[in-house]
Amino acid sequence: MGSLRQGTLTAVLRNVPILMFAGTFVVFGLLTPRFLEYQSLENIAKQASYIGIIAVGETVVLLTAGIDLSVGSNMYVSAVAAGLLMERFAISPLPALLVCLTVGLLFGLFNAFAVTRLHIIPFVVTLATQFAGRGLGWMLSKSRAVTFPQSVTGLGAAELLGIPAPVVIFAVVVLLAWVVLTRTTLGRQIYAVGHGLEAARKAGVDTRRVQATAYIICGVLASLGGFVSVAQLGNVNSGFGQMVEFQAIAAAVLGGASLFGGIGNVFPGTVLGALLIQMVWAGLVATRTDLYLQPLIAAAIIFLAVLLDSVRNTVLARLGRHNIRVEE
Amino acid sequence: MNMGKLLLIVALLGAFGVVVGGVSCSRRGSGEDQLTICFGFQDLETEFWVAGHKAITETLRAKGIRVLERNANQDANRQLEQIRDAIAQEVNGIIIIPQDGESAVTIVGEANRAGIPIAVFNRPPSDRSNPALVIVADNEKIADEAVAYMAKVAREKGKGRKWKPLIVVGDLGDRNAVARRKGFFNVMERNPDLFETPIEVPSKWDPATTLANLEAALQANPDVDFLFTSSDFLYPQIKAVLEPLGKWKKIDEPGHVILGGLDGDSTAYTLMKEGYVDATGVQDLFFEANTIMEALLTAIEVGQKTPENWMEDPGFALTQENMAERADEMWGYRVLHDE
Amino acid sequence: MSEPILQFEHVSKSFFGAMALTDITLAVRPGMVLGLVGENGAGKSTLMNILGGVIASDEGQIRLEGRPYSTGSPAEATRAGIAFIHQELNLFSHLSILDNLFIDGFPRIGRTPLIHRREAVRRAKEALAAVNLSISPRTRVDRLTPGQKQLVEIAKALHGGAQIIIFDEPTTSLTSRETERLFALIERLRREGRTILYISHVLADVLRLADEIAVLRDGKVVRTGPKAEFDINAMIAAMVGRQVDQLHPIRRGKPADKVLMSVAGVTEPGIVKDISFDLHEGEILGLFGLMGSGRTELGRILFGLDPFRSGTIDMCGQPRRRRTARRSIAAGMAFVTEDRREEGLLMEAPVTENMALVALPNCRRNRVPGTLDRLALRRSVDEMIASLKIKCVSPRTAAVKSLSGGNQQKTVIGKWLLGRPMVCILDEPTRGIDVGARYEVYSIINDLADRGNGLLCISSELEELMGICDSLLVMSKGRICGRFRRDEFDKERILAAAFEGHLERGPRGSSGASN
Amino acid sequence: MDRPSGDRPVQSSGNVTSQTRIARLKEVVIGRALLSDSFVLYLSVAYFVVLWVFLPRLGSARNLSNLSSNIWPLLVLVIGQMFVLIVGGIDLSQTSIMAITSVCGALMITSGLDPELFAANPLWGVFVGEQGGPAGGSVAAAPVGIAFMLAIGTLIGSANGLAVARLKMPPFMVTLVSMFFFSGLAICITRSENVRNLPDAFLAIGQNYLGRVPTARGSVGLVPYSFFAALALAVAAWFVLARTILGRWLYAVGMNRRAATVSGVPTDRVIVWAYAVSGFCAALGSVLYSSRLGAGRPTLGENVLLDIIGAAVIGGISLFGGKGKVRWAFYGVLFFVLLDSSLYMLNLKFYTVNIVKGVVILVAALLDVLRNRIRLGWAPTGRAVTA
Repeated sequence: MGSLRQGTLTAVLRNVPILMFAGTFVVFGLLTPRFLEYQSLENIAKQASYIGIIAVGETVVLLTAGIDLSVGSNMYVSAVAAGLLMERFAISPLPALLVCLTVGLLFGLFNAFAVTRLHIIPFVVTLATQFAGRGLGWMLSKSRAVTFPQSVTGLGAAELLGIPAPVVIFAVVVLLAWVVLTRTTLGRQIYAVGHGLEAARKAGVDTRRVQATAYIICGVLASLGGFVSVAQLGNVNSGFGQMVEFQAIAAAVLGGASLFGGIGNVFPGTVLGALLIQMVWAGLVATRTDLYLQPLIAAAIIFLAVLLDSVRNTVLARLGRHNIRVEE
Repeated sequence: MNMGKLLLIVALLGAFGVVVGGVSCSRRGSGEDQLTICFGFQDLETEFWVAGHKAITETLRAKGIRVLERNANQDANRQLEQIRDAIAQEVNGIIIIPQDGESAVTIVGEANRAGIPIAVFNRPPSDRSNPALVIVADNEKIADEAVAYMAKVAREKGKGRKWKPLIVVGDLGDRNAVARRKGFFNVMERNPDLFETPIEVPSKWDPATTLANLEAALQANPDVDFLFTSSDFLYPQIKAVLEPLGKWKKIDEPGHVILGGLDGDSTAYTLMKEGYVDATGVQDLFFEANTIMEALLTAIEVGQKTPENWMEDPGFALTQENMAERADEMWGYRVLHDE
Repeated sequence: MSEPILQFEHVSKSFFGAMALTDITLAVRPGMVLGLVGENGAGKSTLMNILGGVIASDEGQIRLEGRPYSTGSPAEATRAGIAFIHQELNLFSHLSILDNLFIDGFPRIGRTPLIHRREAVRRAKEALAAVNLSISPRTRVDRLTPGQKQLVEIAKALHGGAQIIIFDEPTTSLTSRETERLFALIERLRREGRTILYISHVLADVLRLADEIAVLRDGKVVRTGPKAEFDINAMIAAMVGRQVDQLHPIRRGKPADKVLMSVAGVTEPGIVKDISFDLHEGEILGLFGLMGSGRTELGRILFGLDPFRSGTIDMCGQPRRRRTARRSIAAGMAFVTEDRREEGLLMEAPVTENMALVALPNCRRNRVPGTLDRLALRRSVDEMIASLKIKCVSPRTAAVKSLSGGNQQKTVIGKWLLGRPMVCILDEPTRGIDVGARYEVYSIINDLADRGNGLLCISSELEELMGICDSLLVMSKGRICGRFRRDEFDKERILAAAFEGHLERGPRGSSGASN
Repeated sequence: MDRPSGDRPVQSSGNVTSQTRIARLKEVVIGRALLSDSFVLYLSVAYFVVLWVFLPRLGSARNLSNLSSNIWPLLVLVIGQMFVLIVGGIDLSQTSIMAITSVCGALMITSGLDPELFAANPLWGVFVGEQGGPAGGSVAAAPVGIAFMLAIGTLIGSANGLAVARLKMPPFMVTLVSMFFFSGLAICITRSENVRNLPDAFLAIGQNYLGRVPTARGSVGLVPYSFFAALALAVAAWFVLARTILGRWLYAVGMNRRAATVSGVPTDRVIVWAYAVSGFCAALGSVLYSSRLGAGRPTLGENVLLDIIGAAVIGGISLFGGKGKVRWAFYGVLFFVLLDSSLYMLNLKFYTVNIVKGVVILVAALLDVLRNRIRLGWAPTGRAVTA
């Protein structure tokens, strides 16, 4: 009887992120019925897709107990590189995408090199690459806006089986990341490294390779997210990608990832985190909330989500303590 | 003791010293008596600033003047520090695009105290307590004009029905954005019979935010038929949202959304020419740049230390009506045609 | 007599110029259990770390089946068939048993990088069956008991095809039952022809398991030989370099009648039930129980770290509600925790800093509120270091993590003593420390009691408690199931009390004490 | 068995006997300088001297005066951040605390608001009006305003601390949300307008100097008033950290929160204290920055966050808690400000400045890593050495 109630409580707590998500959706829906339509969900998913893709990469790095502050600069530089090549040499979208991803890869490689070979803490490494990357991007673009041709923006508006292309890409990235994290040795090793670097090394894990892979994945996904964003926006100006690192980290942490590594998941965690943030903003616009109040309300909702999450963890831990005794 | 690592450190330090020394040496090469002007800007987020930056630096360099560029990245304090650094380098004159009017007063004061003539571009100091050369455009007035034309079109087309207006608001931390919003609302208030309550969409001067918020707004209010953007540089995003909804139509096509913006960049010009946009508020960028540069150079030449002169860029609203005669006054037109 | 499977030849290693190992030469034959004993800092772990590829030796070499073997990394050691079961188990507690078993390489589906889940589960079940563990491989490791974790670690070693298995202090966190299971397993492994290197402070265990014993002292092998040549005293003599007569100091004092702490009916559902006892001035009260009996949890509740639902805890006649560690300290309590690393010490801070922590509020300077009387503090810390004989080259600068386990434990005790407590709760005060240091800790406990403090010693080592305590409480399943005075001490009766409840009920148990 | 374990053999340092004594002496000197915890200071000084040779203007009175006026406000912020870093947290909300205190303080003491700009303000007619704020025009305006700002900053800091300590929320998220919220609030209560007409006594703090040196182009201030504010704060911070019980508790909580709780440290209170100090320092920094710019501004300090954390980390304050000294904070700030200023002096393109800054941060961090390796004498492979 008591255990039944406890069971319900546990079930509720375990699903707090989903409930939070649904709750917010319903509240906004009650205020603006139109918000409940399929179309608005699709819009939210579409707009959250690029941040979500980057947040997936960020989650992988956070899982190794690292952090990547350079994703914003990364997406700017790689988008500029691709855009300039398209402007100058009129290359088609696919090679441009490859260029974009290559730049992201290089970014990731550099971060990985500095973290695993030079042993500099990730925060400092990626702070430095954030500065340098932004400067590099400005140097390439002369800080002008780079415009992408119709062939790219067409991709942003394209649909696959009635689902917008950005959402499809987002879903594919999430699926791949989920498979990698839960269904490959590498993925399990990423968790192990985040759980304890020294322990992982003793267990025979090539920790350098694992860490390096995480930064490279993050780098590539940042540039992919950048490209998806560009395909929707049509141009890249000099502030492109600023503050994205905070949004990505916020999405990952809202999804339950720990900044100390080893804890977190891409699905549903990070996906929900990214969608929740986007939904709050969309909801505030849809309900025509006073502009000056919007950031205040958004912050309050996110605060509530984080608070619920921490309450959940405390309560679950306490329930767990009791359960161990009962099992014996 | 690990000699290998120690040597590596020393080598690194040494190499760094050499690089820095080399860079500074090569920089020092340029003549000491050359005229030097510091150009401090707050950022280069939009086409308007990029074009202004280009116009000013290129013109000055063409005249053989050394230009020290300082990007404050939207931080008024950093801008103050940068201008002070420039003063320490004993530049001959300063041009700034200030972050806002209040910090401009302080920065101008710094230059006054050091006796260096200073010119303020596009954003005026919030009062005249410190003398400076100033060129301003009245953002509120220009926005008002552009929106007023759009309202006129609406009244003619609408035949008594009410319109549902939407404004893409800029970063509320930016005073120009606030002034443009105010200009827009002035028109709304003058025509209460014509407009419903406007929908405000925050852009934070960020295309991604604009795209997301505009999409959400149109989802909630699909019947928007009157749209004003606080800056022209957001047109690509507006198009990206309107097109799939079937609302990206030329002026004479059914379902056209009355469109207007402010800045007068090349995108806006193209779109007006193609017939998508009804009106755009234009600041005369090149006029502003040339006027201010000339005023500053004259002051330096005659040895004025704290010149004062407030000049106004009247600006105007370029509309489908006056496009034929006034398009060439639009800087976006000229950027397009110079290239 | 077969060829040695493993030979150390003139292995030396130094840290910061100090020799940790000097010219170690040792041969191990296959299918044998080698007991490796020595005090903390004697070099046992360093030697094993070299073998396990965790660190590299400076000089000398190791031969594996006669071939030179150079250690590069733990992964290489694993490939060479050497498995190292660390004292602090090297498991990822948030991951499943499955993940832990295969973390260095899962079985894959064909040539794809995807994990072949069914195959992995099958193999994991096999591996677990080999150590007689019947749990789903998908269970998360933090849900296991320490004994089960140990078995998982061994399963991992065996599954990796290890021929040489190093056990470093495997029994520290095991219950007696789990220890028995482990020993049976080691016996079986030996019969299967695997070689075991067994490091332990529990000399009786070494004597029971080992075929041969090697004693290390100060980085040198001082004595090797077959088990028959040793008894416990001989081992101790070789370890410390002199004859040691007894393991426990003689208990002279007698508890007084004055009650220092009175516990009545303390209950927290699911944890402890109806705990009542008195602790007297000058009394050493033992608290014995199996792992999971609630002994540590009771300690935490008494000290105010965890809540309890009903009952009272009186200190010196004053009942106390709203308990926190801070209030307990102010009321004169001390709590030496079971886990030094997580709850006892600031591992990165020097000895002096650690020692001062509890006593800080007592060293206020009166003139300026909140400021420290650093001189007084330093003096009392220095005195404590001297009186506890803590060996540390630079107690003001060296991080406490560089000290031996015994000195770390003395630092923890010193920290609490500086707070001048009346009641000390000591949870596993001798865990992971060597014979010499143990004796010193027992002496300190004895002295404290003689000075009129009341002590509550929580331990899973019955011999230890029988050696030092005036009376004993036995806990099982969250209740007190037996009380014994010193003249009533009887190993079998105490153990019977400890197993009470475990014997009556099935392994799954009912919902236990949850209601 | 209790030795730290690493997997690399210590490289024997070559044939020591064959080295000449001079070489050994050199090794000792370099070794000392490198291994001392004032390394960043030496690095900054060396950097300054090397550049000075090529850029004489770097050492000019005016530039030194600039440097000093740039260092102190940042130092104030970094000291505050340090308290939070010591307890193992992070405070991203410092920038928004600056913004909100700046506008609140300014609204309090302004002696006149333009009704055209402020009539839409939610506080108009209630709290502020055409004649300014409640304390506007009064003689005590400056001290009242400063006290008000410091109180608000401390309050917000404490709220952050409570959320972290009591509600057990992750510091990164708490302060990130707090950053969004209070910068939004600052913009909201001023409707984006900057607040002017501040009393002269207030402006003097950020703008005036003690002692002036004449130069070719007007005189140059020597010691800015902000120096005294920063000095007082630094001394107080040093005193708290090194001489008080609270100081010891702060380090203890940062090194091992659980062990600290068991040892009777009031962990929750200590954490709240740390965040409160951070908020207080942010407010003090806000006083200095606002008065230097002569207005209360809702966007104050929007971009200074990474400078704060960067300077702290370069100075050697650990992001993992338990490590930090006021001295180190100063070295970090010195290095950062010097770097910034010298890059402008070099007259590089604005984008090159960013690139060079990134590279220099990396090199400084790398030097720190190498130093640590030498100091420890062995290499923990696969682990990033904490700065």
